[in-house]
Amino acid sequence: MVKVTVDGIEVEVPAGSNVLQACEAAGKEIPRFCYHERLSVAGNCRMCLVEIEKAPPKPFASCAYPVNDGMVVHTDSPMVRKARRGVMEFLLINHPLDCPICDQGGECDLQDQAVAYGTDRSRYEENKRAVKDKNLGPLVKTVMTRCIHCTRCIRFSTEVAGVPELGATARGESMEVGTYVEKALTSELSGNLIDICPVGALTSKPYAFVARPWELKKTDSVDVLDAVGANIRVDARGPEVLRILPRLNEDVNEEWLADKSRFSVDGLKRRRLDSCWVKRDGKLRKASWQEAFEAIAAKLAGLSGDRVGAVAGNLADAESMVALKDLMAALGSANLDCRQDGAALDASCRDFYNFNTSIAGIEEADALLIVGSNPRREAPLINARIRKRVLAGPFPVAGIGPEADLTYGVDWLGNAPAVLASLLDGTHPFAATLKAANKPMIIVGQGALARPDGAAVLAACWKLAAQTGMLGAEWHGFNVLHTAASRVGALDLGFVPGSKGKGLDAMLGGGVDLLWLLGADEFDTARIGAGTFVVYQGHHGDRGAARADVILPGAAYTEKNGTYVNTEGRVQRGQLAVYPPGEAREDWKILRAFSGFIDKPLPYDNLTAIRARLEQANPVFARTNVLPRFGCSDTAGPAGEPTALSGAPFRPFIENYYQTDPISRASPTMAECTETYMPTLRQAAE
Amino acid sequence: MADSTQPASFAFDTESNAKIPTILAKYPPGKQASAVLPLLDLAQRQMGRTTGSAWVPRVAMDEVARVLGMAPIRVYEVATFYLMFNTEPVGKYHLQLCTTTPCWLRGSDDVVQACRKVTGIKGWKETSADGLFTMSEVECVGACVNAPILQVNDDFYEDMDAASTEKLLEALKRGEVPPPGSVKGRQTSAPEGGPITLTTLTFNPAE
Amino acid sequence: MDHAPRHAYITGMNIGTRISTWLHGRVVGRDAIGNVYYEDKHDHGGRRRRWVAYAGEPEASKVPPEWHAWLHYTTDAPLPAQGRRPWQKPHLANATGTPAGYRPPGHDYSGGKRAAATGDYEAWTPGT
Amino acid sequence: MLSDQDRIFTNLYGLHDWGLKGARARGDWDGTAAILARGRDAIVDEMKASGLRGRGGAGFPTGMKWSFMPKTIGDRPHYLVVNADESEPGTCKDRDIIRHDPHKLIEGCLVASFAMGAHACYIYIRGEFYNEARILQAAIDEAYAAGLIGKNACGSGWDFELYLHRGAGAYICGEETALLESLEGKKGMPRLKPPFPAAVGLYGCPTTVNNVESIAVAPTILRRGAAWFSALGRPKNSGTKLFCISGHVNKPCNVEEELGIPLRELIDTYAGGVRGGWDNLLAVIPGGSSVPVLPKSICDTVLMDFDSLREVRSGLGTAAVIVMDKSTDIIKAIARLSQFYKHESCGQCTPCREGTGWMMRVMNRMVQGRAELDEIDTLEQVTRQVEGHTICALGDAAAWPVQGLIRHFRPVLEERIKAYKAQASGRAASATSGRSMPLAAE
Repeated sequence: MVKVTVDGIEVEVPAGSNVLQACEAAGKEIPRFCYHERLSVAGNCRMCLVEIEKAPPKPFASCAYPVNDGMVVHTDSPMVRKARRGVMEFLLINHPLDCPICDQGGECDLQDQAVAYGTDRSRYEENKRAVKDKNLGPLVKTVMTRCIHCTRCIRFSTEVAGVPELGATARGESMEVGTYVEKALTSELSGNLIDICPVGALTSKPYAFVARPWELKKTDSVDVLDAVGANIRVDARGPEVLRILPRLNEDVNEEWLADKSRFSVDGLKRRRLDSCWVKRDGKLRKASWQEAFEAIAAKLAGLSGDRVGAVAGNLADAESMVALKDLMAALGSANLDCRQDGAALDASCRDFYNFNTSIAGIEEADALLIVGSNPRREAPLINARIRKRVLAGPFPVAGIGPEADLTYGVDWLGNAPAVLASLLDGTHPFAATLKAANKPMIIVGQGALARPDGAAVLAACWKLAAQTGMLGAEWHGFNVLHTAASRVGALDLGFVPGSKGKGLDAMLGGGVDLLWLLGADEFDTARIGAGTFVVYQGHHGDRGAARADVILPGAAYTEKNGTYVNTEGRVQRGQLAVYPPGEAREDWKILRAFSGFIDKPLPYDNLTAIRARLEQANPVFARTNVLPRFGCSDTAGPAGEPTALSGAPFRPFIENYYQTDPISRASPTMAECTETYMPTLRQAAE
Repeated sequence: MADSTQPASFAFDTESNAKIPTILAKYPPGKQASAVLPLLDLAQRQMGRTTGSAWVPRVAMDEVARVLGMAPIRVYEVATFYLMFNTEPVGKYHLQLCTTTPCWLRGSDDVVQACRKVTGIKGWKETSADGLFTMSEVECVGACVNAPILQVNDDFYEDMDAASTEKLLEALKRGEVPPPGSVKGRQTSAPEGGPITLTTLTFNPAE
Repeated sequence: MDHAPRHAYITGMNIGTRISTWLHGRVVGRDAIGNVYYEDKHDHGGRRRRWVAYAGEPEASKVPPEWHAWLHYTTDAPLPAQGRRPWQKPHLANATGTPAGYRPPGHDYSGGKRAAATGDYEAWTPGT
Repeated sequence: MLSDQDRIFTNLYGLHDWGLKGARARGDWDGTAAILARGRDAIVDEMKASGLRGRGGAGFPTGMKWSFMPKTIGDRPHYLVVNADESEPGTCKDRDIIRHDPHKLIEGCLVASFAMGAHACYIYIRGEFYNEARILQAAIDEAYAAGLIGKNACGSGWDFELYLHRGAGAYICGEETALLESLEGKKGMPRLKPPFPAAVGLYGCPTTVNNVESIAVAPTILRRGAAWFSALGRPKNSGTKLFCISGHVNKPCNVEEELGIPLRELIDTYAGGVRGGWDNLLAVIPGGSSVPVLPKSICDTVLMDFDSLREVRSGLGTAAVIVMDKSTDIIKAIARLSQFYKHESCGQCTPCREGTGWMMRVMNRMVQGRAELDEIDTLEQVTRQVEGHTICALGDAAAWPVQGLIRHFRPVLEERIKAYKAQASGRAASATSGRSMPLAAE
């Protein structure tokens, strides 16, 4: 630790810190544009100038100056103030000052800092620079005249996103930031460019000219479009969600957000289910809640419990799933399933289906094997974490599965389960690498499990983990990477066939007479038996609704207070930001109302009560947001024969990153992304 | 960038390829990105040799990026940063006129006028109708005691004035390339009329 | 110039203004809707005060542009009423807040159906 | 006048053979192995004792710079990088060294590399010096062939590799860290300091960057002794220096002279005097474009060395003397330099990127006089806002010429503005004489 005095306040900061960090530790605000905690230091905006005693009598850029013991820093001396005013004046002379028509207005670093540190007028009489706008694809809008050349976007795309496509061409005043070749950025994290741009040069294209930040109601919530559980802020105006921004959570998403999670919001306004529908004479007709419940109750009458089944979808909250499970129990049914993709997930032990290392734990690991997964598409934020770890130092990464560009170097060992076998028997050289590592980890994707020999692959991976020292008292290196936000919660609640219960396959093809789909759209509905009465409860008119006999309109994730468990097993709560449209209601309330309608009332009437029920169902729901890190206490493996591997190659689990669920499929922005990026994604896969 | 002048493809030819290993050998292993300037220069010279217009099309930048294992944008950045890489086609004779203060004091304006008169070019970075000449304004080329300088491709013509400029360009039009150096016949950077220092020294090559 | 009656009955003047106008005012002219324009008849040095007595309710937007310019000392004399261009429409006072005020299409009082707005969502119907 | 025997660059004008044979005749490569045998510390101490100050512009003592390199070679190799990116307007001395005395430079590279524990040296030559680079490469090849460099250089047991790297047209690459960036294949954007190149330089290894002239004089100093070198010139400004005299003199030329020679003597003796006589002198830029201009009153007496010129708030820089006689439009001369700096700013940091353009535009108006009187003060403040706030010294270099102009030639600027105003109002009067109404805006 090093002692530094900032404006008379003595602080201790770790050696190797820069002066800016020391000033922040002392509670002094230092204006900055180019400096960003998660990017390399550029030191080019010159806004963070401070005065340092016993150094040459000139201001120093605090972001790039290392601290020394006994250093005395002044952040508010006349020299510093003068220097900042000067730099601010320079930044503004070629900045268009078009704040009234700029989307960044109100949340613009330049605006704020110009007020705080600038002068009230400009002495610049010449013509301002104008720069041609660049095309960065369907998500990021550019107004390059506003660019102040801080190069944050260049550093972000090169360092964090791992797609070195942005650069600054030409030099001096004519320097321009862009791709030079005018092509869309091939990153799933491009939306973050909008957040890190300190001015209005990079703004959101779909959100252009939609709203001002002060008009918006901000609600903290959790993203459900992948299983990472990124922390988000939902910005709404009136009944409408206008945008979604990331929220800081060092353990999950840091401060980034994947494009699908950020830009699918317009999907929340399309293809919405806003009233009940009941099929009469082979045709769906609008109905009241009463009529819809009557229709279901009529069908239920006389059905025995084992002829009723329920499937939980990928976006379902834990509250609605526990309510549905309880309802099914009340009806005498154990026919439950949440694994629409047929993945051979073993719900018997939490270790078998969690991302046990935790996302932040990736940074501690020192070797990685990826099996049947493309984290870049399945969980871009986890991929960014892996890339961060790769950049930090030696980190051998190997993959079994279809080759893909993951933005970092991966040693592709081959695309066959046989490679797994050779790792298990130690004949493959990478087995030695894993064994030699102190904290090795394995990531098993859904692509490895959603296949006939999935259980064998899972068991083989566990066995490999056990053999290579991944399962220790201090370190848990076995990870299942999910793609559905509801999946871990459903497994925690035991939303799998109970004793003598039927799984999804058994329920299809006439296995049950009444099938309750809770937002389940990700399986082939044609496999449902022709005579099966389908109740679809959900928020979007997608595959499930098209097959339904009764539709109950539910709430999307921004419209309800819901609990979600991410792939790590972290319990997080989303909050209601806007009310559901039309007749739609929060899902657990629909189930509670129906249970009352058929005189089998569920024993909870409010959110507190149903959350108490969740805790009762599984104690993990008692602890939200925090994730206690445990080692592995029991190395006994999941059911499945590790040697019963088939010869079939692994297949990519997600073909199109941009459209994986009812919300993103309804989103015009995601449709545009698909059109723009699918060719490149295809090429990358080939 | 959808410029019709951009060729569809570029590959280093045999002559260039022969030079690449020598260039790469100068830099430590893993630091082959250092060779980006020499390779872009090589590409530009190859274009000059094969098409008569020494410039670096985008496909050539991509090829350099491929050879050196760099991200293409890093090569685009470099190619646009350095002034000697022409990202647009140029004439056979690239007239680079220094107009910085030392040359300007010695009459570079006259040289510019003379070039305009002979070639018919009006603005900077323009190419004459016959495709022979492109005029560029360059900053100090580092031969100030022989100002003004007119650099034609790689060669410096020194101590220029309007008359000698016209004479030089006429010669170039005829396809003759006069020897570079002072057109006044000065001994390099010595004062006009011969050196007044270093006159007392004689050297006899040993053995 | 149009010489209006010296003391036209102006409803828009209160008693103080009326006395002040009688004491100091010289009528300069009146416009198409009957507003009367006055100028101080005494020279106090500097520019002379100018004011308007409204016909009917006092409402600043009733002043047409040609007199508005004069009233605000932009021109020395009111702009001529003759020689109007075909595109110059008759001046209308601001009708906001009155029954004649503009109402957007779809407003409850203008009876029409509301056009689609940004807060709307698109509901699903079977077969889409 | 310095005697020819005390001149180091004996083939400055290329009268003799630049090749190895000619160089040997002039005394190069004489006893190089013996010099190396003195050991690292002895060489560095000798250089320190000679008082040689860097010839690239900043005037930092060369011996001290060499001593900053780590004493032992760790797991990172050491590098010497020679800065031959000579682009400072007015300067053309390194060009003559490279094309006429390349072996002095090559020998210097060997000696300096040895003194710093570097086994490899890069010479970064500006791209425009194509023909010069060919000569230097030929000389390097000769030296390799003769075993003077390469494995066991000169039989000293020291392995030494020398590479030539051509730039591609960027003044900023003359800044040492920008040069290293460029050498690594990136844009020539200066690095943040600290860390300094001696700690983290080329490829992250300890590196020293020296000017061509600083390196090329080293072997001669070591051969003839520090005492000889430090006896020349003035205290703390010892030795000889190549001066480039350009502009309005009768016979522009390069010449090697002692530091501390009076400016007037330099111009009169070697360059044939100012055009039209000394009294026709208006101003001199004494050290390349980056240093402030000096009016005749100062030029009458000033001595040409680092400290004397600093005293008159200018600098020796690269000792490139740009002479301007009374016919010169001094505002335009400086405005052209502002254009130069605007053109050569790398664009990395804000004050330089935006400030150089601003200065150029105001200066261009000042040339015409199309400005207000108080804009002179504004311009001065802008230069102060650039100076000292940038990553590298280009911002300072862009500010100083303008500051020098305002300091010494403010009346000229004011006069120009007044004249323009008078002319403009005259134009306005004559243009509107036929009309009764004046136009609102002119």
